[in-house]
Amino acid sequence: MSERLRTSLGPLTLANPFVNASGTYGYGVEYASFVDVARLGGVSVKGISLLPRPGNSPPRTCETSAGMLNSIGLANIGIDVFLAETLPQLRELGVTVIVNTFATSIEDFVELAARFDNETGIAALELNISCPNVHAGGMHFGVSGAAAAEVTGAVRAVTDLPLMVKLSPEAGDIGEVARGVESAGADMISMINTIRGMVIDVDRRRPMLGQKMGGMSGPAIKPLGVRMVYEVFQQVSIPIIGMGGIASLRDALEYLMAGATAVQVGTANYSEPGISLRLADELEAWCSERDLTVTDLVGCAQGD
Amino acid sequence: MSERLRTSLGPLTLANPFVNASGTYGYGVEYASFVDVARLGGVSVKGISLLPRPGNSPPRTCETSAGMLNSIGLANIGIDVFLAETLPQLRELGVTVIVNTFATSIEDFVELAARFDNETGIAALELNISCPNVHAGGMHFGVSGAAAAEVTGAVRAVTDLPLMVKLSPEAGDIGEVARGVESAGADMISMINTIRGMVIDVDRRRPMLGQKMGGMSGPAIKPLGVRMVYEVFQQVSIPIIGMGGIASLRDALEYLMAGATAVQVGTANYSEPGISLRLADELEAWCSERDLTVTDLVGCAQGD
Amino acid sequence: MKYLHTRITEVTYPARDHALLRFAAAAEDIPAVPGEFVMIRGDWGCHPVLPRAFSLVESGAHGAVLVKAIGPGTQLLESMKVDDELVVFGALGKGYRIDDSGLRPVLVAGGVGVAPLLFLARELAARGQRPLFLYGAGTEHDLPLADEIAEVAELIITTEDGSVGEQGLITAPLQRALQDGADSIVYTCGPNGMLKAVAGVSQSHNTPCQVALEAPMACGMGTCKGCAVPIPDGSFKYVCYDGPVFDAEVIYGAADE
Amino acid sequence: MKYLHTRITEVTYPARDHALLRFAAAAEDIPAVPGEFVMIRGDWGCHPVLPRAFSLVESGAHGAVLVKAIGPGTQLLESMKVDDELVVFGALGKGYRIDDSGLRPVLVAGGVGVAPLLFLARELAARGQRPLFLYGAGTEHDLPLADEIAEVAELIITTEDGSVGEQGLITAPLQRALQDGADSIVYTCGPNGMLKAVAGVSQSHNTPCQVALEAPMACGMGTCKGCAVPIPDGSFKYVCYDGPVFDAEVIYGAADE
Ligand SMILES: Cc1cc2nc3c(=O)[nH]c(=O)nc-3n(C[C@H](O)[C@H](O)[C@H](O)COP(=O)(O)OP(=O)(O)OC[C@H]3O[C@@H](n4cnc5c(N)ncnc54)[C@H](O)[C@@H]3O)c2cc1C
Ligand SMILES: Cc1cc2nc3c(=O)[nH]c(=O)nc-3n(C[C@H](O)[C@H](O)[C@H](O)COP(=O)(O)OP(=O)(O)OC[C@H]3O[C@@H](n4cnc5c(N)ncnc54)[C@H](O)[C@@H]3O)c2cc1C
Ligand SMILES: Cc1cc2nc3c(=O)[nH]c(=O)nc-3n(C[C@H](O)[C@H](O)[C@H](O)COP(=O)(O)O)c2cc1C
Ligand SMILES: Cc1cc2nc3c(=O)[nH]c(=O)nc-3n(C[C@H](O)[C@H](O)[C@H](O)COP(=O)(O)O)c2cc1C
Ligand code: FES
Ligand code: FES
Repeated sequence: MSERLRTSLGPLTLANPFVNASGTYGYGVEYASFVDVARLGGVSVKGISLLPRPGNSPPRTCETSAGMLNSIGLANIGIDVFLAETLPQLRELGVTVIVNTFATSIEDFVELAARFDNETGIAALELNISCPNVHAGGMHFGVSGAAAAEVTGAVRAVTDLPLMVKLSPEAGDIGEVARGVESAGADMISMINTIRGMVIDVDRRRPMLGQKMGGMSGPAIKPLGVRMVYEVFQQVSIPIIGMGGIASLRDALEYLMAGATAVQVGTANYSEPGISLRLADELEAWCSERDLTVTDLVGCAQGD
Repeated sequence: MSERLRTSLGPLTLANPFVNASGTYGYGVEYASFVDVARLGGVSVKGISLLPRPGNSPPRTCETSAGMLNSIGLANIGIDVFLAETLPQLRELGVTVIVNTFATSIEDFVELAARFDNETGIAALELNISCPNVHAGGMHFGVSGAAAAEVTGAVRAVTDLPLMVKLSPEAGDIGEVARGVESAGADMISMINTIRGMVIDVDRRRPMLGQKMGGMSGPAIKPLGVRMVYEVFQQVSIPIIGMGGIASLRDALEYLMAGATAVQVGTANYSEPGISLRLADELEAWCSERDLTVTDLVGCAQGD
Repeated sequence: MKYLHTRITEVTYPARDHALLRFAAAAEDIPAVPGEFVMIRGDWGCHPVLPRAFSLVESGAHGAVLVKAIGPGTQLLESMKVDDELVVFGALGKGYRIDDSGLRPVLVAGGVGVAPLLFLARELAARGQRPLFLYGAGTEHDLPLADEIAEVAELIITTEDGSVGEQGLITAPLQRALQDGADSIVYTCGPNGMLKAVAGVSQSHNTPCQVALEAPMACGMGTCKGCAVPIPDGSFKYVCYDGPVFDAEVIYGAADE
Repeated sequence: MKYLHTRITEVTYPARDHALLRFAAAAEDIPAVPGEFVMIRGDWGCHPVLPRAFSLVESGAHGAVLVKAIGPGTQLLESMKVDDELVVFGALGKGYRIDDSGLRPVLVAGGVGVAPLLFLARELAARGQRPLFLYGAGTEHDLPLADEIAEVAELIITTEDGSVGEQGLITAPLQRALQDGADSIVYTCGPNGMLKAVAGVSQSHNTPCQVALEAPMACGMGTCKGCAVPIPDGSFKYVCYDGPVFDAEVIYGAADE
């Protein structure tokens, strides 16, 4: 891949703009036998918490029109196993590692960040703030600018890693949340996380998922993600990593043109685990036909 | 249609639970030559304002994965022409008329409601509160419980018509908005309105719609609507009319089982203008096979 | 206006990426005049959600439409087979108002704009006229139904690459035709840029011109207010029920010279 | 594990609503043992978004899967034709661990559960064994591949409506078979209720039993954590990589009598 695809997100530079999204690519290592994972722009690993988590009661996934719901419940191996076993493998493979992490209290977020800060081989930290804040009545950190800024600021104080905060589309005013995390020291924003939905099994007359609700992802939510990236681009000056429903070059271009400096690919990995590399190659061809770089595209649909 | 399908929404009783959604069925009269519009549960007419409105600059619609965006801009004939010309035709046809109405100030909402209150042949008033409140900095009435309650209460004071308030999925906390309109005197809630999205034309490098953003509707948003109806059902005791992506009997059943007492069908009318009557017949058959009434279904997926 | 659940009775491929779909109309026919259109959808599940607009190429006991595959909806239609289910809603809109005062008909088609104009040419032939038919395309593969046109009209073809007919744009033979002095009327359908150019040439020869427009549509019958086109006075016309056929001045304004 | 862009090379319809799809494997074969599966998707656009899991009926130079049309994904697959594109990802999971200590193999299939068990029966036949194959269905139309089974196994069929074979559930002949004293091992695949019943009967005869489970899957390879099944100790197993084949005790617990 050429210089054309290189994209710079403040303290983080990626060889190409395609990162695989957290929760949809495991820890990346599982794919190494048949995908050249080092060539990916990056891999955002499955969200990591202080303790391992077994996840929610099944069923945990179901399909919706042009999308899916998941209620995995952030099942993960926990930070100890991740640092001891997985991170060394990722370093070995040469993967650009974005560590996605989550907690239900600010103290836990801080503890996680402080521990990751001591490690080598982490390109950036991505805070998933779409979790209920157990110390603040269960409202999730991602719905208000103040709560999001508080957790961002606390983490910023303990790490020099490039810091990415992942926004939820369920915020009443996503621009306000974006401004909040920027002012608290985030280096970049990733967006959007899933939006909660429900499917009812009309034969059983009960919600399809064990947890009743699940996060919606896939092509169905793409217009929402593109709109929000377009809006947030006008309100912050830190770079944005756009995601939600990307499954083709055209989808990725929409996000870049709306204002994203890089993108993440989630659900589409399930049908094609190598899709990000294919899209990177397609983007390379598209750009060189037009003699453009990725940087030229960022936000180019904003003009009128 | 039999008694099984009859559904009661407080002061409003419908012969069957299928109402055609505002903005997707014109004023209803246009379909009378080939759909038996009197047999519909009801027709929610295109949103009516004090003055006629020409609408937004085109293009005004585009497709998304399993959905569409529209930025019609609430083009409508205005209340004078509606009352003078359209309402008499609807009365003549025997349509159960739900008058959808919108304004950008509380005074205008009140004036509209007061004028509709004097008319015969209106089964219910539906307030579309997803419009920017020009007197409150452009934030739309539907995003906060307080703003929604204020406009509901003001309208309630001037009309005895059954009052339905239509909620926006863009509220940060839709339950709070629902509780607000209930406490302010709404007789029922309809939900969900569209959620704003964007599609970018990557060849022109500009948003596809003339207004850039548009409201997303169709099957893509169904899981969002079902989830929100399920949530709101637990928080209010007034009846809910569910909508968003209904295109089959199964979709309608999902909404009823989640907690809706009736449903509205929007986007699906474009591919089949008689779909609501077909679904009513299918529901009749489904219920009689199981010896159930519509009322038995309402909220039946809420258990445990 | 009818809403038909029907089936495809015949499919032919008059040019690369084009299919001509014929479907059974109801017991009574779909009555239509040239320029009227139908909204069509297959049994596609949830995507795309909207039906698609197509000009009728013929009406009566069978309807026929010409489909050019350019996006998801037209690709699905182009790949349909005999006996596949089709939902057809129409005929819709206002077609060409056929002149009966003796003007010479000049039909100007670009691309799939040929569909309503072949219908019109046949209608004129049935009335004993042999219209002049100017047919422009990018290249030789984009000229579906040219043979059918030649049966009922005097056909002049232009292609941008010169692979068939004259090289250049369709406005060149139009200029010549309108210069020859005969009192004419122009009926046209094609891409927006071409329509505007054809209207301009017609206007400069004081020749009446009717244009058939396209716009993204949802309902096709005037209720969604989606298919707006701005007109010179700042208001909107709706393609699906004010049109799709308009007098050119309505859309582009009166001559300003 | 391979990710193949391939094409359908043969389609047959072994029973109503069932299709047997055969596809070209890569230059090297897809190696697989019975019980392993593949994730499959056609060129479907945006819906459904996820691939679907299917047990391999055979592996090698060609792969084959049996598809029963029950929802959107399987309907699309069931209607595919020779030469259609197929994306195949596999082989995945852990298959049956074939006993080589001389136990008599008893295979118990319900519905499409026949797919991995036909593969297994052929594998056993290749090793010179002729297994007992108990095959249960609702009615005569739901017994795909029964003839193929009869070639390599001793086949007993039950249908709930008695239209073919014995009337009743498959557990009846299973009871009889395990009562006859021979030391057996049970391999089963089918609906959840049936698996549990088969495991129960096996356990009551102290017969080892391997069950192949189903669960909704997204990734098929252990990364999404979607396909969890709860096990008696309160933790989860993942069907796609701990299974799909499990020793029955792992899922249902050890005998409590
Ligand atoms: C009155 C009327 C009559 C008509 N008659 C005919 C006829 O007779 N024959 C005929 O073939 N057509 C006709 N049309 C046009 C026809 O309706 C359209 O071609 C059709 O609706 C296209 O649908 P689609 O799903 O294939 O493409 P759409 O998805 O609607 O896309 C149309 C175009 O937009 C592009 N596009 C889609 N998404 C994006 C994106 N994100 N960025 C950039 N570009 C994008 C596509 O590539 C394509 O070029 C008529 C239209 C009207 C209004
Ligand atoms: C390891 C493994 C191996 C398998 N092997 C085979 C095999 O060899 N052959 C085979 O045919 N299958 C096999 N399956 C099952 C197969 O994967 C499923 O049948 C398939 O995924 C179904 O996909 P679908 O899109 O057709 O149906 P889905 O949409 O996934 O639906 C499945 C069922 O749910 C119902 N449903 C959908 N939406 C709703 C709703 N809103 N309310 C109520 N019900 C609803 C559908 O009607 C259908 O009955 C296997 C599964 C696994 C995990
Ligand atoms: C099964 C699944 C698990 C996910 N787990 C996480 C997670 O652990 N942390 C996180 O930040 N996002 C998680 N996500 C959200 C994705 O990273 C992404 O934001 C979302 O799916 C939208 O992108 P997509 O439409 O391309 O999938 C998960 C998504 C899916 C589908
Ligand atoms: C073209 C269009 C116009 C609409 N106009 C209105 C309107 O005037 N007032 C209103 O309350 N909702 C309006 N809506 C929203 C619908 O009534 C409905 O809430 C929404 O489309 C979701 O339902 P659906 O997915 O079935 O279409 C409009 C929707 C569409 C697609
Ligand atoms: S397409 Fe709906 S008004 Fe014209
Ligand atoms: S299907 Fe993803 S972990 Fe099993």
